[in-house]
Amino acid sequence: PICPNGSVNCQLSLEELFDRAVKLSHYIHYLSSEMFNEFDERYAQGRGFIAKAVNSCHTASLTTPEDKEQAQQIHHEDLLNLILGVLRSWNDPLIHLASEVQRIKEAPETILWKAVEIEEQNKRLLEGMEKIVGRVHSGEVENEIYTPWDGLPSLQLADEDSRLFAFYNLLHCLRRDSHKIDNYLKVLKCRLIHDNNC
Amino acid sequence: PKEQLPPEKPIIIKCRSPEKETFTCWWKPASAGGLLTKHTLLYSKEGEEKVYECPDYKTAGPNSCYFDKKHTSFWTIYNITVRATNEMGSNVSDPHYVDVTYIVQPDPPVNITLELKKSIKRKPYLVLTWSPPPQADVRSGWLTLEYELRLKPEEGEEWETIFVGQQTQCKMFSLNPGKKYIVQIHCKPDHHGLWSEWSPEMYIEIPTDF
Amino acid sequence: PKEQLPPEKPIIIKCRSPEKETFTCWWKPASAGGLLTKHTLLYSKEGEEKVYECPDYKTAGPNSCYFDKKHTSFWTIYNITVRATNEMGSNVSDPHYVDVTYIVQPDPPVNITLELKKSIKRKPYLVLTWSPPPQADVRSGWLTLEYELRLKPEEGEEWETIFVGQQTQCKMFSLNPGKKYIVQIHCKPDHHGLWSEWSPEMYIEIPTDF
Repeated sequence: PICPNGSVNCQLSLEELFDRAVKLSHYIHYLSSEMFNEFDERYAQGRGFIAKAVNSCHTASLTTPEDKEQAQQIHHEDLLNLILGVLRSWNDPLIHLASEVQRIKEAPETILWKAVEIEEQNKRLLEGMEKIVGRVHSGEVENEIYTPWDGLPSLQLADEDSRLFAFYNLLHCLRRDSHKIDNYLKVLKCRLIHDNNC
Repeated sequence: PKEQLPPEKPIIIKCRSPEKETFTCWWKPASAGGLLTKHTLLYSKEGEEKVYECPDYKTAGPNSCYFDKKHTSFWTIYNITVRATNEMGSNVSDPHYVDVTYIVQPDPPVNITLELKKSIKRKPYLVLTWSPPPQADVRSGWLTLEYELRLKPEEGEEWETIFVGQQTQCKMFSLNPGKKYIVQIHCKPDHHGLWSEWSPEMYIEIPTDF
Repeated sequence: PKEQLPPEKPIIIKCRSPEKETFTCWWKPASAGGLLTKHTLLYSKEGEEKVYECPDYKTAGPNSCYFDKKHTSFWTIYNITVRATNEMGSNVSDPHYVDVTYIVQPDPPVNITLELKKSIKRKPYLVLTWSPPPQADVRSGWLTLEYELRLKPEEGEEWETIFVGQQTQCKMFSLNPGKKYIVQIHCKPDHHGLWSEWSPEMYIEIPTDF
């Protein structure tokens, strides 16, 4: 039963919070990956977008771990803050993606639905991460990490090729960043909850 | 005239979520000695002092409170009470603690089909297939379901239950030719949550040459 | 004498990472009309102008380049080319864009064991268990593997595949008593990467009283 001794410290355990965060980050990345693949197959074939989509994510300025060693050496509070920073940085673009993607010619229902679902679930994961950080943080919460996004005009360009590349790049970055978040959360869960013995 | 009393203590019956996105609570109204009694559902979230009132008393019918997506968080434990009030006074239910993840009860599986498979080398066998409930299927990956089926001879008493994990099909070898069976399937979220209702009874007849 | 020409264009065949920590690329050497031809792998990383040369041509054998941990970054696009040079000139392959995140192909699972479980309430069932490939560090959470098993009756043609997610065990219920089955398991990183080879074939015999 939930809260056997009434409301005395009746709260979700850190393990429960991490379990839900990982399940949610896994789901968000699964959706982001599917959406990118669908868009790539339908709109990007033969346009050489991959070569152009280099180093152009709005979150590139956030120094995030790029291999296992870096992910294991970074302090968990710093990694949690980084995850929060990346999530916050996607709030704005996801709102616009969900609306702008409706204007793509013959955008299939599956892409439209995923854009809305990802926006909703990203907000939900942000809520959960703020709760986890609140639990784990020893000291004062540092200044909020966040990188602004100024990509809306490029999603509304008249030239179709440029506009499609802007979408491609945004979905490529979403796939990459959501995978980072999912991976870092799995590392943190194994470190903080299972003593690196997942 | 009948003695007029404050209402008795209302009882919260249960809370359920069909797809881990929204949830509903139902209560048994307090008997109120004939006086007009008003019920109010109040809730607070773990670690917060603030008390909120039910956002929607209508959607899920009488004596219920519906929490839509905006009001449903699965990062917290809800402390829910119902207050019954009439002109003689009021009474509050015991607190009911809710963690949305634990109250997920999906709808039953759908599209149950049966196929007799004959193969040269092997004995013929039956393959039962089904689909997840529509609401859950849309969220594949977010809501992972497990299935269990039960069958019994039409005139039999005892069900035989078979747990099939996350598969949406099951092969059945040892059935008696010429016999009629009843089959039902239900499902549950993989970790926490509750079994759905059983699907409607499905009748299958095993061919005599099976 | 045969006409001496500059080498043709070399072709980068593939790049693979076995455990999401290092990776290797292989190329098909350019045919070089009998002249001594030298191959050089060059690469640049996303966000950097600098061009680097292959750090290790030896470890992974001929016509290969091995990137150890220090030279392997994730979520970064590598732009890789191979140049073939002989005394008549040189030729460069098409650029091969690689993000190591998407080329992880683990080794097969190991330590596959089978156990027959008899329980009072339920029908007896089989439990198959296995371990992740030794090279893959799943304990730290950096790499998460998913598993899929396939089985078929010994003389059967058709495999039945069962996806079991991240678990390292599988309960099997609907098997034919007295029958011999072949079982294999393979694994893949969650989300991205390629399925490993299948594990060696394992034979299991279902007891007649199953």
